[in-house]
Amino acid sequence: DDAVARYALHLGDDALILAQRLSHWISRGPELEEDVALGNIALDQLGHARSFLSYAGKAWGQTEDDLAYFREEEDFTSLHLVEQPNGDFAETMVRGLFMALYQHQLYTRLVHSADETIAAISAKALKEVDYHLEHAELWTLRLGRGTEESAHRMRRALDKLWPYTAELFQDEPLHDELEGVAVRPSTLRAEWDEQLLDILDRSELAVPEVPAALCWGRRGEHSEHLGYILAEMQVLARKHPGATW
Amino acid sequence: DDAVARYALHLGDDALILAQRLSHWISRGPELEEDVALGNIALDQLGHARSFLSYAGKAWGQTEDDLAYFREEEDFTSLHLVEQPNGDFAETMVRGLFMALYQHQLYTRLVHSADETIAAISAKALKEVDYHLEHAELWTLRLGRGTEESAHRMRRALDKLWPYTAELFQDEPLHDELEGVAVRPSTLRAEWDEQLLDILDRSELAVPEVPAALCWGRRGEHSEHLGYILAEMQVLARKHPGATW
Amino acid sequence: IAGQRRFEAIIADDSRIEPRDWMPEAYRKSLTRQMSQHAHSEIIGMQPEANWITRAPSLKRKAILMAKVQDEAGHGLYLYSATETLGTDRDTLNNQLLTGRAKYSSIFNYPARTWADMGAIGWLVDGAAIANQVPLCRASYGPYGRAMVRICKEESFHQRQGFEILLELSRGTEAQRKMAQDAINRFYAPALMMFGPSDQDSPNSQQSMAWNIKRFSNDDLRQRFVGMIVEQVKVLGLSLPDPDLRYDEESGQWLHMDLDWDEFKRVVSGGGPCNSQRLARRREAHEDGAWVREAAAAFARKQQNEKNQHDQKAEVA
Amino acid sequence: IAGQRRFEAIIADDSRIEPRDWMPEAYRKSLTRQMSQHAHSEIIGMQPEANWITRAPSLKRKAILMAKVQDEAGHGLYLYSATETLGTDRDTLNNQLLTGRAKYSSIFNYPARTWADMGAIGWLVDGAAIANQVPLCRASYGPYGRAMVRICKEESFHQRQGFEILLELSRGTEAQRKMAQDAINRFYAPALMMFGPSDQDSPNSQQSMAWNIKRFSNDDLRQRFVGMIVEQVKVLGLSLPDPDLRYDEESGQWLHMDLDWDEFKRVVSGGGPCNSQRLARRREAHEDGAWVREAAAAFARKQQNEKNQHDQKAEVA
Repeated sequence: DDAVARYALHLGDDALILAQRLSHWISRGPELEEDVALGNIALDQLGHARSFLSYAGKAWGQTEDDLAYFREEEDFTSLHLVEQPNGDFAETMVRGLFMALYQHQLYTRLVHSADETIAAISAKALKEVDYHLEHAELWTLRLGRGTEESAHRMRRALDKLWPYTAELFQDEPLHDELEGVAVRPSTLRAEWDEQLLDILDRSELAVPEVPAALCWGRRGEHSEHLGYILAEMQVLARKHPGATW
Repeated sequence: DDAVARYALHLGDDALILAQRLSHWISRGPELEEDVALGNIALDQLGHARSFLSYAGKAWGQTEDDLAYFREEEDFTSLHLVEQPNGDFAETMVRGLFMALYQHQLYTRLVHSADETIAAISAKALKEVDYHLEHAELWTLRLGRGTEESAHRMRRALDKLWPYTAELFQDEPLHDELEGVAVRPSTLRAEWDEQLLDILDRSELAVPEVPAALCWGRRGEHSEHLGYILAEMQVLARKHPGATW
Repeated sequence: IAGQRRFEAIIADDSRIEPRDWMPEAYRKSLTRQMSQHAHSEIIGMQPEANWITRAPSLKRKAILMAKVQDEAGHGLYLYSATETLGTDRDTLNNQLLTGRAKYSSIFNYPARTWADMGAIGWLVDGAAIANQVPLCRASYGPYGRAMVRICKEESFHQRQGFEILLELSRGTEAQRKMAQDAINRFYAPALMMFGPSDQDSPNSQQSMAWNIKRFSNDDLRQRFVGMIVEQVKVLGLSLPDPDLRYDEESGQWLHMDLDWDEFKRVVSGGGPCNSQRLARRREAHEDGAWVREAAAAFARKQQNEKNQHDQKAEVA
Repeated sequence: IAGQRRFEAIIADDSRIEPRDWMPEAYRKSLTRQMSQHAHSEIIGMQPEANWITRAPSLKRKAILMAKVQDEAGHGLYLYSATETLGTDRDTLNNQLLTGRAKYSSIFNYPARTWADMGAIGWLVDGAAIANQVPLCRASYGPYGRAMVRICKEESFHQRQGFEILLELSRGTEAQRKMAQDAINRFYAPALMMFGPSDQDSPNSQQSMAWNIKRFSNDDLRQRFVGMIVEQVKVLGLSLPDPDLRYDEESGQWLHMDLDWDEFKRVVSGGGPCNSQRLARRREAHEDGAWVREAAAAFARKQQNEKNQHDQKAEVA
């Protein structure tokens, strides 16, 4: 089913780009334990991406690698938020918190999707995202309440990344076609806001007062970052078209 | 002449990769005047690269763009030093100082090359490298003698980049074939050392005591950085083979 | 009073106010705002184009693009200097930009997503800027007018280069042609909005006209610009994404589609696709450069001290 | 004296020394050096491989590579813990690495230039590491031996994955095959040098053997390794870049080419292609992470204080 495949692509692209970004931390973390932790999260996200992309690809006779390596920028459907640079550790944690809360709620609902494969992948992913959320929450507490510098960096990261959160909850015509299969993003907003507020509150941080950015990653209109991400990710595979690895 | 072309390629590749690295500073400099100054240097280096690559390409029926965009990593002959990341402003200045001193001496000698084209390009380049050297020297003085932090950053940059300077002065079999046309790199070392020592002395900095790195960029054996540089530089041109722009 | 009378006479005479001349506070304030916004636009405007320098598809285009972005830094520098003659220094102006209190042209909050955007920005964005700026060469404030003369010269050069990029793409492969049309589609409406809302919705316009800063209404300038690009797009063999576009013989005007002023307001007030990124980049460059500026200042002080000591010794001797 | 006698008895019995047991200072020092070098090698060894994570040519390979590099961080962590049982804490060990006072395996100072290096590093470098480490599973110091058991298991898994990468390349396109052979050419000699100089030139070897830390001589281990890869390279249909390589029936030994020990010494003492880069990356990660570690520590203190206050209140009540 083409619509289901396109939906799986949304989920897969978010996870893939986030994994690609996070993987850069491996060997660069603030302590070895974080190299391991961020590596774990990256690996989980990559796993989810592979499942969703493989499933999407089935509808079109394509493999996960065809989709990851041989699509052009405008064919990707990732959210602007996952495309944002790692920045400092605070930025990575804020991005991680926003996404973990979002994916957690999304997968919690998708477990009941009428599409069995999506339900099954989501059930597996949910268990792992549990840990991602715990990790992000713990660091938000630590950095928000740690030192003056860490709190300052967290506030800066919140200001910088907040504009990209609105896009997470934008409904697209595709969702109309997938009643019972997909989750309407807009329906996740209230709970996301509530949980975020709770975590930020306990971390002595606040929801920043900056406007939402106009973003349409789902329609293939991406941030200026995606081109660089793909140039790097795809360079080797594209030098050897048709090769296996 | 194939040997002359290969020599022009050395000179062109150094300038091209340095230009590519420097151009990243435009819109990111510590003050607008530096956006302009680093942009100027990048533009000059790109100009030299274009002249040398065009000349090299003539021998092989290739354009400057064929050489810049469609060679593989192992066909590039750039020095490891120019491939090093920009790092902070101190690293960029130290790399700039090392290269400006080197290119200044090299072009000063190449003005008398038996190959007229190389002599002519070098004469033009020399005037511009004069300014690059002045710029690098001024900043070395400012940062070396400025604040404790700036001096610390300069020492760190010197330690980090010094290992790559030995490669600048390595003779290759190619130089044996080009008596009177090329300059034997090893013959530049003494004067380079002397001038560098003088500048560092006046900047209250010292030649670091770290060993030389084993590098063979001229033979196509590059640092781990070059692959990333080329992936970015070549991505668009390679997506549209045969296109004109 | 004498100053005021002199100011009014100069304006009536369509002659020039210079920095030392008396001027009304409102005139000074309005000009400071306009000129610094213009300077900020040049500086922020470097970013979408800098985004393609390292990926430019030919060395020639790379060199042209680098030179262009560098020119924009230069324009920013002139304009900050010109603004400083009104009594506000560059640090203050820069601070207004970094804290989000000052505005800049909203078009730079759209991403430069493909190489063709380098063409569309040059042709449409610089084109609209020139249409706005040519009349400013006669602005009543001398330093502004003179800065504009220099800037307009370089901008027309940039516009031609942008047009050339699109022309080359339009004559290229199918993919290149598509890329060019797509860039025009994305930049057309934002470029038309660069002239600002219709004059009835533009509160400062009338006063600016009275002071001989502004010479034509926003709608007039937009008209003129549309008339120009309608002709040029034919040379490209591409089209403008405007189903309503037609020349109305009766009014002698180009009629174009309604522009989405809600989006415009949203982008101006921080909600464009790239506002956060553009400001963050400026802030990071500023913060990362702090130690460099401090070192340069400390070195300059040391040198001054050494010179003073040397001079004292010379005096004693 | 009783401790000394007990230590000697344990060694004689080929049994295990545990952290609380008495041990000679030289034994402690030698083990601390060896184990921390091993830990540092795991940590620095992450870098050449991390270099290809973002560019891995298939998602499956990307996942495998990520997991591998992560395992290496895990190995580093076990080994630092094991070393800490000898009385030197991790901060001190890390500091020795960052200041260049501690060594790590010199092979990681060579660049990972192509994707095939992921195969060659897995097959040859991990292979040589395993040949070195399997006997260490029986090392007389308990925590070291036990850490080695766990590490060796994962390393064999990594080696097989490396071999698979090369196998896939060797059966692929001409370019892939060439890439694989080139990687083997570059890593062969450095891998053989991982066993260290011949035993007559290796001052610590004898004492290590006497203490039941080391079980076989450097040359013996190298022999065994060469014998193994000679067979495996046939499966790949590729070759080892060693014109002198042959089995000498008489001595029952593999004869290989002379190794360039001058280069080895140069690389060990800081002059490899990537020494500067590898250490700089570790230093930057450490410095950039300082505020994060401080914040975590400050938060932990706050939590402890809150808990103490809470407990006090509970007691009072």
